[in-house]
Amino acid sequence: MKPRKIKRLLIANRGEIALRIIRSARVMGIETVAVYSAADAAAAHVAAADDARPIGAAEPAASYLNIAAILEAAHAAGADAIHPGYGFLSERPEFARAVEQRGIIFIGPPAEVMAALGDKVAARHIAISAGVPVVPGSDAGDLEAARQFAASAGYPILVKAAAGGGGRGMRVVGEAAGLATALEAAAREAQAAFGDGRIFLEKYLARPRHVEVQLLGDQHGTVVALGDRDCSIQRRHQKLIEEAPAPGLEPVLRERMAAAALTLARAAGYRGAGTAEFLVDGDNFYFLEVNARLQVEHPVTELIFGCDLVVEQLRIAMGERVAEPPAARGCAIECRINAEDPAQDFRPATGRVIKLALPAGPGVRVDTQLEAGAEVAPYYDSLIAKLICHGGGREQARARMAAALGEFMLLGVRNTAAFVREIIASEPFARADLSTRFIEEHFPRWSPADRDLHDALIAAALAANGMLGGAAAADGGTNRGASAADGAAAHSPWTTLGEFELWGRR
Amino acid sequence: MKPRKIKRLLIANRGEIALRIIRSARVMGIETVAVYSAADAAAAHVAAADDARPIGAAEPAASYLNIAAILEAAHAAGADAIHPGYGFLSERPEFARAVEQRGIIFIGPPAEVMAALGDKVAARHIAISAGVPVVPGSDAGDLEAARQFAASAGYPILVKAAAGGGGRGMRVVGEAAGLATALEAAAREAQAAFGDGRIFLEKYLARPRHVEVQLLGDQHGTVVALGDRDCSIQRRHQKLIEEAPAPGLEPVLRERMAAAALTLARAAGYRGAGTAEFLVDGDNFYFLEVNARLQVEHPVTELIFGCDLVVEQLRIAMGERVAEPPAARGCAIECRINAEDPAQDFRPATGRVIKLALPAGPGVRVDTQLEAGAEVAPYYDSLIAKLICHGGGREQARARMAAALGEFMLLGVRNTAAFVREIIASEPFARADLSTRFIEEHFPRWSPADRDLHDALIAAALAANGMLGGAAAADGGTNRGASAADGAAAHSPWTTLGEFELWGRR
Amino acid sequence: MKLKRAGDAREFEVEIVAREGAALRLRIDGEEIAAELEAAADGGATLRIGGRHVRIYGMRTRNAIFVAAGPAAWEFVAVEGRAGRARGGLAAAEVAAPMPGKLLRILVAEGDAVAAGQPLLVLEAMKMETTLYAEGAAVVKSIRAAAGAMVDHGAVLIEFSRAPADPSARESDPPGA
Amino acid sequence: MKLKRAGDAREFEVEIVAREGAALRLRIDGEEIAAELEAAADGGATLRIGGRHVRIYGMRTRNAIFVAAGPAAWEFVAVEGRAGRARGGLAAAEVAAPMPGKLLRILVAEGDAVAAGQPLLVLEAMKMETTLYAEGAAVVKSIRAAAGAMVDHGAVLIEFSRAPADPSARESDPPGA
Repeated sequence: MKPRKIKRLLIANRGEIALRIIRSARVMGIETVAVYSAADAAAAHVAAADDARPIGAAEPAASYLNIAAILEAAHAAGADAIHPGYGFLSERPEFARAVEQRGIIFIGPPAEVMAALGDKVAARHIAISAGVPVVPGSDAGDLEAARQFAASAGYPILVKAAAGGGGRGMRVVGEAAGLATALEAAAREAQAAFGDGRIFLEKYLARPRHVEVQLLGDQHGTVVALGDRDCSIQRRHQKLIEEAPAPGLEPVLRERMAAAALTLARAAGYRGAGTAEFLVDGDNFYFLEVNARLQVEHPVTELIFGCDLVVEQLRIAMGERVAEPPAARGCAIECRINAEDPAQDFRPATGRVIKLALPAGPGVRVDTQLEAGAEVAPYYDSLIAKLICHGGGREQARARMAAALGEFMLLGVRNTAAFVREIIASEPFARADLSTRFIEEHFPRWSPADRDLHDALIAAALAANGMLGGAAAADGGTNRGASAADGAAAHSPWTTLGEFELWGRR
Repeated sequence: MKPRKIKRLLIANRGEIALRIIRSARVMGIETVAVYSAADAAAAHVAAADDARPIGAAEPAASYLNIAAILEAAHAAGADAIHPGYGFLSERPEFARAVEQRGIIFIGPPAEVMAALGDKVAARHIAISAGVPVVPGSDAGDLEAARQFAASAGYPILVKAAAGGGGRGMRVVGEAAGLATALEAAAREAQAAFGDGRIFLEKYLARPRHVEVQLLGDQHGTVVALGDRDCSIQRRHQKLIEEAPAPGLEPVLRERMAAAALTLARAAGYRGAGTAEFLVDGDNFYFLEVNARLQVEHPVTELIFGCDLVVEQLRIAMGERVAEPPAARGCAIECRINAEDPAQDFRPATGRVIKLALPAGPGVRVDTQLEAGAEVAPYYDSLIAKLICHGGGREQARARMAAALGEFMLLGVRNTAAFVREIIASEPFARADLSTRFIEEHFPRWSPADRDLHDALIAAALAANGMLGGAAAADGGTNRGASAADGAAAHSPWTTLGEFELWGRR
Repeated sequence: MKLKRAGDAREFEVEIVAREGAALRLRIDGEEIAAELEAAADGGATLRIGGRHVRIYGMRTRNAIFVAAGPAAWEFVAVEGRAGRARGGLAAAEVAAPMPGKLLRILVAEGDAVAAGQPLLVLEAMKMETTLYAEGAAVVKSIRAAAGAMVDHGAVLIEFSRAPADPSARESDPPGA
Repeated sequence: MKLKRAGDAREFEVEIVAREGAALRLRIDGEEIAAELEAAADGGATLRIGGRHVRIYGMRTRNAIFVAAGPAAWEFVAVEGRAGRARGGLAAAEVAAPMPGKLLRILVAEGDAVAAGQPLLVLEAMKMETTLYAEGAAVVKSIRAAAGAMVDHGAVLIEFSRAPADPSARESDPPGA
């Protein structure tokens, strides 16, 4: 509880979130220590940190989930604080406890609060005690109890992991016959992803919205809410597109939900940044869970409040007080770009970045670990970039996102950019007809438009004939006095885009 | 005065500002038409626009200053509005007039207002009539009158061009002997840059700050001020670093200056976006000039007000009303990156971009036309990128800018990034000891630190020995199943960074 | 030339008919298309077509042609022609890993007869499970990887022999060859 | 190897002494320096040195070694060694354009004797005027460009002969050769 200055922060994570945390720590004058697996030695978060330590093999269990190796790296690097990011160890109370036991500050809630809230079953009980509505459900994990609950509540039924989030270990079961298989698969996925195979059941709502409230609690007992986010656009329970504020909510509902989130957080003695998730169904809302960490989609809140939530986390950890936020300004939308092939049932994609163009300009933010030459390996989450756009209103934010996606180009790793662009440009999204069924209702089996396929075929034909592409860097050779001659020649692609054929080194 | 919808906007400019305008037009659903000189056929603004038209040879007089060619392009492309950006034709009343005479909307003030305010001598007279203080000066352009004014006011004396801005055609004269040469050189530069060689004289203040007020005026007579900016960090009268709000001003002074700017704008019947520039000397402020266009440094205002000034310009042009701005939030700083070699007396640099890394993340915006392979030609302004950072307070914005400059990397074109980073990191800048003498006082003859030179020599030795560099794109060849083997190999630069030697094509 | 998307059997016929300055004419599956092409500084180009403009970029590697058209990224394989190595015809003879990952479970054994749509293997990549199914009736000739192993993209996991309905061909040529 | 910055006569001696894994030892002008080097995905590397870390990138071309260390970009020339073409020695024999631009004015004529520091030419690039001065006493042998012309980087604009103080050498070898 006493104020402690953080001088050297270890980030127990990888990818865009590690990079994003490093940036905020640097702004606060805090030195940063990256950790990396064998697959990430050349990754952007390693290059960005003041110090970097290897922690094990590529598999998460050997590295980013390896508590002993991370604590050893923290000791060796002289870190006095650890930020867990999201995913990996971010919601493991035993990690938070082990960190604090070493006298190192853990950036997050106390282990016992995390244990109570991070466990979805326990969190439901806290919510019920605090008078916050919850979705009808059962924490019965065995098959027989599950059958009984499902029969009484009626199918479809949602099977969820007690630990963790991000849609992993989650299954919708449409009829009794699929229950056993779903329980087994969900438990296995949850065990693999979170090291905790416990599951529970919930009644499956027909067409709810997913709305969540951002919370910040300090060591002095103050908890504030930083508005809400709508994260209804999901695929297989994974959020794809998020926005703040949640559009079209009745002010009364919005206030009741924020109040419920604050009640819950205070009841649990919450500290740090956290998120209370709700399902909204008409005029009703139901508590889902508290994510006791930074969310992937936290930037949309940052853009409308003009704040830096990682800075807030670090300040809270150093004993500073949180303040009531200013009024939110405008609207922000985030699109996640995943290394998945949307045309092939969102199969995970891997590869090396051949060419990357990122959008920029007013109101556009990109959080990504990608750079030319970066490797997208199969070991980790498929999230490879977040595009976040701000606008004076929702329509401006939406138009800006459509334009930003038009500027995005990533060659070498198949990804969901073209898919999310179609969603952003779609009429249902434009009128904010949001529900967690959005994708299955409007984009059930996506394949690229014929027009896009034709464009791609033209590019492929040009590339195959040596009329397109090549490495810009390999072109910069003489770099001198080239202006006059090249200026004229640049009119014709046929003279400047000469033959380029690459056979690789391997 | 009647509302007119803009459907297709021609941008009579190039570089970062053309790109930036295209982005905002797209957000408003307005189609965009780029124009380009022979040197810019492969430039980013051309690729970004919906349509693109060549307008002439590389020299500005033949293309970006070629009114006939631009009007012809607008006609051929079906543009119903023209945005002039900054520089080039942006403050030429005859251009504004010619555009409107074709029934095309000019994005800017009416030609007659531009003529009155854009002319610094006439603007001084308007200010004097409106009771706004001005620097003691004389609009006498001939040598004898100049000598008389200088003798009475005392040296040093400032020689300035009546037209245009950006420090061109400006000279400080320390003693009577230099007056004739300075008048001649200034007139020649002004003639070349603005097509108008008229000059005037001002008393040279000892250690003033440059502070300016952003204005927006609509067609209905409403003019509002969007706070102020400090642009004191200048070299040869060219702004290098700007920030909003101007730090450390007494609230009373700030209010008086904003009021003076509004008085001036209303007296002149101003419309569109414009900037009133002042010198601040202790508790006094003096009107300098009105820039009747978008300023290079407008993004710092956008970041603290959460607005888009190009969108505002377009709305105003369509007859919409301006509103009082919300309260500003936080602080924003802009660093200009120029293609000049700071170690060789800021000699203009040209070349082709071999490698480019741009900063990103929360609170960071980059406006630039640069991309890998882009050519920086000698024909145009040396401004090649603007880094703009926002923070909750000035110190956070400053720390973020220092970090952002640390992420910036541009190979192939010598530039001022390392120089501005030293300014940002310096103690005088940190305590906001700002004046237009800042550079000559603190960085009179800059050369890179030995430490930086050593780092560079190490990199050069590695590159010369084939141990560093190469084109990432040329590395992406096989792009498949590379993860496991490469993951391990990536530990050692000696295995992955193999021999790379480039002999160019020419 | 004939192109197909990696992992997709559908073939497209694309020919560059003419080019003159920026003007470009192509034929895609018999349909003629006119466009304009402007080189961009980064080695890519801007394609202006039907009132739209699309930034394109392409790179040919040994096995594939990677292209981007706007935010959409594609991977094509030349079915014939100098840059291509035909991949067709053998699809049903084996099951290859569609991505690198961990082979979680093997649901069949050597000698098993499998039916179209029957689950064969479960792979895990990026924390998601992906099940691979049989494309048609066949008999498992050999299983080339063990459960728990990390497998590379394209690694052959199962080889088939002909379906048992044709016993004479058993253990011989794969179906569809 | 010996390196100098383009446009600067000062020479530096840099040697890579040893490397072992990420550990690197170098010698710069006799001073030994230890650092760690980690390859980055983009072909560059991270240099960790004296508690700092710097992102570096380099590319050798025919004439120069371009490097970046953090935001600072440099252009070196190898004074000796396989990648280098010595440029020293002839500096005062001619005046070359330090950048591409427009030759605005020529302030001397052929045959003129010039003194050190005397203005010779005015170039314009990026709308700024740059004056080129004589490095030492010399006589203008020939003027190789006309006022108003666009000149390329490195284009020779003026050739000198020896200073008139040594009449025997007039019209012969340039000084300092």
